[in-house]
Amino acid sequence: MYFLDDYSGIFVRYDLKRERGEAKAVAVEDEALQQVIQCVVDGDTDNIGEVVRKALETKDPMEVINALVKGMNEVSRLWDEGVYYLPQAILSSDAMLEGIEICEEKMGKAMVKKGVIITHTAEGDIHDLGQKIVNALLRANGYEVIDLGKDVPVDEVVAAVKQYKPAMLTGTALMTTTMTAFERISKRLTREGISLPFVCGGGAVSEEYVTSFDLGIWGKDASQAPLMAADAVSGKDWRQLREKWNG
Amino acid sequence: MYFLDDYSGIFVRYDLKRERGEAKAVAVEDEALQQVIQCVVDGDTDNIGEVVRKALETKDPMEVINALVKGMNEVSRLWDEGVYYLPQAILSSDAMLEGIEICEEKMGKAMVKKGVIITHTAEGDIHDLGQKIVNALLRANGYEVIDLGKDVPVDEVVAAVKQYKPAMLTGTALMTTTMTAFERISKRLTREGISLPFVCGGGAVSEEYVTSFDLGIWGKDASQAPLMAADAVSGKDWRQLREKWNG
Amino acid sequence: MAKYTSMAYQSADEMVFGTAKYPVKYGRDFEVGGGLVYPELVPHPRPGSEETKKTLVREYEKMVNDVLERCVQLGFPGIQIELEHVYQMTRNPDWGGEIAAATKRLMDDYYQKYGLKSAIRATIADYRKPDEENMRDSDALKNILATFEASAAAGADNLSIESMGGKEITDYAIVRQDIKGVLFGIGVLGSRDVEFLWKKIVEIANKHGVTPGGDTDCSQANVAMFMAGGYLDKSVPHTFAAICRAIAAARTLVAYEQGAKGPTKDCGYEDPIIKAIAGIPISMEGKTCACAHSDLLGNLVAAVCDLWSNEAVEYHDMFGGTTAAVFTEILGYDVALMNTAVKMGKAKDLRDMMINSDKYRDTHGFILSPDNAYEIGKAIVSNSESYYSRARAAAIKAAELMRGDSKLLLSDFEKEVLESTYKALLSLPDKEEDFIAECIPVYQKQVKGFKPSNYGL
Amino acid sequence: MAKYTSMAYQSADEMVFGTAKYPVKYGRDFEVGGGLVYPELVPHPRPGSEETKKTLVREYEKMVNDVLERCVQLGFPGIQIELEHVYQMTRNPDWGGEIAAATKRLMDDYYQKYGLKSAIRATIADYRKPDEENMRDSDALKNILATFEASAAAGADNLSIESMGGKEITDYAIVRQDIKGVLFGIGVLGSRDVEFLWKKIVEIANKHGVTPGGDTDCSQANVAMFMAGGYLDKSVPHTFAAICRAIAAARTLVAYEQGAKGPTKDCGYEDPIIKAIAGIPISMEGKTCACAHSDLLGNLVAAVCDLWSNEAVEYHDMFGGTTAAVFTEILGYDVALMNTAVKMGKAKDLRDMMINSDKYRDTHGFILSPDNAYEIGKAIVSNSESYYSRARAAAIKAAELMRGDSKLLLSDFEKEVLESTYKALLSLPDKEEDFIAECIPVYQKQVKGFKPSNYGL
Ligand SMILES: [Zn+2]
Ligand SMILES: [Zn+2]
Ligand SMILES: [Zn+2]
Repeated sequence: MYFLDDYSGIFVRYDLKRERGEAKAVAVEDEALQQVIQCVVDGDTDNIGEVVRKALETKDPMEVINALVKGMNEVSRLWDEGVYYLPQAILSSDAMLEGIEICEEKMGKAMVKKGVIITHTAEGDIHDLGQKIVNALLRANGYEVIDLGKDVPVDEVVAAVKQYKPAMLTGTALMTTTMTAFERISKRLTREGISLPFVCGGGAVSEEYVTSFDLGIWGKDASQAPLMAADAVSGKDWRQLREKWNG
Repeated sequence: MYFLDDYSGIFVRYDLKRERGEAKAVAVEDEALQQVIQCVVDGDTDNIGEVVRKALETKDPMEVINALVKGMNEVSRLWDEGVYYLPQAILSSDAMLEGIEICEEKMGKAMVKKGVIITHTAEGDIHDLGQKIVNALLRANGYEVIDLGKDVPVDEVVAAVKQYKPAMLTGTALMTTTMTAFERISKRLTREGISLPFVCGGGAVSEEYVTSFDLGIWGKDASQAPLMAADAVSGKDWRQLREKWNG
Repeated sequence: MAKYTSMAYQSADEMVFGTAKYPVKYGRDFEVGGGLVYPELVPHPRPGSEETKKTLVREYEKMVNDVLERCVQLGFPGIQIELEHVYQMTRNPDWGGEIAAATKRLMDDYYQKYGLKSAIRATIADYRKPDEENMRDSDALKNILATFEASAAAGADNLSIESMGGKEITDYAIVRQDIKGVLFGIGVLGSRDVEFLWKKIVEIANKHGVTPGGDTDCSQANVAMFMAGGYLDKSVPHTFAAICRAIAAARTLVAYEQGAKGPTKDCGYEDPIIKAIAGIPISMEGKTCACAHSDLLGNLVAAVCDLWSNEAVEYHDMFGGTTAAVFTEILGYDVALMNTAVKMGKAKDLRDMMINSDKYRDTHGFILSPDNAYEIGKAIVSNSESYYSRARAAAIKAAELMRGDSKLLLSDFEKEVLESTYKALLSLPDKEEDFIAECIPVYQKQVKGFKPSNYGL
Repeated sequence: MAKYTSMAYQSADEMVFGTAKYPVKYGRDFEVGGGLVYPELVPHPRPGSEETKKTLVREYEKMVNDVLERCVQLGFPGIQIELEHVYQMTRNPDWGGEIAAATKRLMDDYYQKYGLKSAIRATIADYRKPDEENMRDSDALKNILATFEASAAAGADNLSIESMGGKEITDYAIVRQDIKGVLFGIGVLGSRDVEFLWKKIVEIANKHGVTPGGDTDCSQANVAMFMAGGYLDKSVPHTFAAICRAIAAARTLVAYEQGAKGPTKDCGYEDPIIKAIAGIPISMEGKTCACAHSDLLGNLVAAVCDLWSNEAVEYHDMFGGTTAAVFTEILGYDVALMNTAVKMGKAKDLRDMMINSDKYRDTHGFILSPDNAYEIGKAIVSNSESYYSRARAAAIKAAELMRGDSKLLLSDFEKEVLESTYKALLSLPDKEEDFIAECIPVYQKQVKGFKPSNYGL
């Protein structure tokens, strides 16, 4: 077996040239809150419980929640800039959600969410990793997620939309022969006079397909989900979302 | 440069194994008509005029025409069976049509055609070889062809259909960005309440596209044109043609 | 269970495309690994065609005919077609059976008329839900086995599957860069599930006199690889994904220990390691599966293949014919080039070109370069005390190879991930029982629906 | 006009992919024929996108971006994109210009950000109608020249065309197996029209400091080849189509005699002959252009290429991304394999594998195998008295090569066609003026609209 020493002309390692943002710490006055932020930025699920409980000894739950959110915002920035990758964001989200749960217990009620989003994986499809990532990112960004799970019949999706009246619905599918359920959902909703952004993505789901039926917006990447949710909650309709995110 | 002697495992010359039909002569009693048939079978455009004129000395023009048609039928069989290729069929068609013209002169009127077919090449498209082959094969099979030529505007096609009331319309296109004219033609005709088989084919024209609009039947190959025309003339509508020839 | 404890090949250099230690013969005069490479074409039905059995069978008939016709048009000596089941084909065993039968009819026809060699792989869909049902006794499992039976009876020559055991854990672990979870999900749970399933598949294959083909860690290692993506992606670190792949080799190997004979499944990128250990013929996919997904080892992955695949292409029209025909053509010429090299006595030259094209392009190509794949194989067979021990050894070896070759350039971030993953691997217990005891409570807490009993634990 | 009278290479064996006697540099750090092969990707807009300038420019922006992004994702060093004009882009010179400008903007961006090398070929649509209008003075011609100007001004690096001169005759002749007509249409009329057009194109290129690229006999020799099709087709005999190709070489050569510098157009299958004579870099298409059309020389045609192309792929989604990205990936790896062979000092080994894959698969591969292509080139330069004499010599040489190699197997029918065509070629007059005098009345009678004045006759 013969190995070259010089690979020029065969490939270029563009990935090494990539600019990389810097991990700046978010500084706050309070030591306890600083630790909360740090735990979220580090995705430190082992210690988040302890530092949140410690902070709650002196701080109002909403103050602690704000610190958690501040940490998560920092993580989003680091991910955007390529300092962090998805796993760092997911771990931070785990940490943050655990912290919020503790705060909510202390408050005796759930914090106010930005809006309700329903997510599901198509009927016949048992690959729900994409949906799980979407769930994590939406929750990390303050949305209430109704998770219908995987292999969800069309009827069930339509019923859930009627029941929860979400700002946005998402569907994930790996296979094209299961994604046809999305079009059926769209038709059922439209027939019942319901109009909301229905973001579809995953595996074999293509922009051409999703934009061929009403309500459909193609989601290229899980990381778009919170931004799309923000648009939906702000009152943009599905046509406006499609105009912005597709084409 | 290094050349192998043995190509087994790399490719198999399936074309050499192909069965080949045999060129049987069609025998008729009359010597003069036999020569007419032979000229058509041979695609002999140099001598067809002479032998047809000779036959007309003793035969009725319709008898000669029947001999010409008999020769062409033999050619179709030979092409089907792989003895002949397209050029042989085209040359025979040239010979036959030249012969018919002479007979028609003698009769003082045109022979009765099986039906009228309009052909055209799409607007913006100057590649009309496919159409020319279709024309030749349709004429060789006894159809009257209204040849609108190439780069034909939608309006002109629609107007011609209204004027000539053909049994079938064909459209040829090499480019997908010109074939979109076919859909516009279909819409215009449908809106005016005209229904006829509209066979579209050539270069980039796909079955998926053609069967996506009303009237459209996808033509895979020029050699199908006479058979489709026969169906259209026999009264089959576009849905029946599509059912038979596509899918 | 009996485990491989030695390598099928004396050295990596002995391995080359087209030839396997243990060739497989089946189908219509079709031999895999016997000296020549054949294409394996995987057509995928259009959305909507799954509506009824009739429409789906019709769709397959058209696709299969396009593939076979293109082979004859261009003089390709033979082809394998994979019927990679969409959900509906396995959910309804008679659908899968009827499609296999229709495919066989067409293949018989082309074989008689032209002598075109051919074979059918039926890849049954594993649609068990690890976190919702009993993996070892569910309706899904019953249908899966019934569809294996129906396919074998109807004419499938090779029975394969992309099994899902452990996916509930790896789905959780991959996106958290949790190497312990990956090792548990793929290395332990995956291996145990492969063992469970393949005992049954081999039994069915033997009963019908067809060939038990192979498995692939598609649902886990490919998830890591696809998410890792290209140079610009920032989902899963590439060094981490490469280590997941090494672990997958130890898992997929179990199918062959249970009696599968290959050719392996195309999307098992771990297969060069499998071939080095087990000597069975392998199907691979690389540049010509760009229709299905992108990868950073488009040429290298062909270096020791026996079948060369497009992975999956949805049936549509292109200018040059249907996608099924188009990708048959590209694969067929790729393969013709390899077979020409064989005939010229230059197969190893071409193999080395393929390797050098991608060995240092990225981590996956690096660890699957035959020399490194061979080393990982050795780590596996030398640590055969348990599924866990060999999976961990494969992971450690992959990490060490990446750490030890200065020609493999890594960004600072990738280096950090590699170092932390390596350290985590070293810190894990040596014994499988200790590892399992440590993992069960952790993942029962973290992964909703995880049931150790699904894996006999 | 001055004609080539000698070969650029001493022997066929001197020729290999990636290197041309006279490399061309342009674009963003892009060199063709300088030692490495690059991919040339040709994206085709979806039907409907041609509706307005805005929608078409947007379509191109998306396609071009997908191509460039995929290159960076996978580490491809550079790429050429061909803007192969749909009718509307040439009909409206500002459309073509604006699309070139948009492409350049994106390429500049990727070059700055990542150092990705790149170049633009603008291929203007020749939509003159030889049988309906004045080929040397029509609105179509004016638009064509204006679009060359607009493209050059906007950033096209290479100006190319698929010119149509003589097509009215060859359309008639090819489907009648009339070799005299083909020789007249391609060899005489085609050559004269190329001369006429390329004087003007070279002038425009020089004025803007861009490179006059090349022409191709797509509209004639490719019609014969595509109609000849595969082993099962029975439209145009394969031996006849191969002879048409040899004639096309004598015709396309005229562009380089007028000052075109290459790289040639991808669909000019006659280009290996051109390279042997003129030493300019060539773009070729083979197996990876199956998306556009099928051919029987998928590997061989890469043997001496300098750019490697997909010919045309309509923009759609596949599982692995858009078709533009998918075919960039396949081409990119094909090219990586070639460049690896170069770096390993094994380029000629890989070249010979490509050749042996297809030399005897069919007639087109046979005559374009570099050894035979070189012989046809010699016949051309040794018979340079007239366009006619060299085209006829090329045809006779191609026929003789096919008649003289017992390894090229032919069916009885193909043999008969070859013999009758060869005889017909030998029986033609030696002098161009005699040949022209013989042809004009025949084809004026037989081909409606044929006007000798279109060709200065
Ligand atoms: Zn797979
Ligand atoms: Zn597969
Ligand atoms: Zn072309």
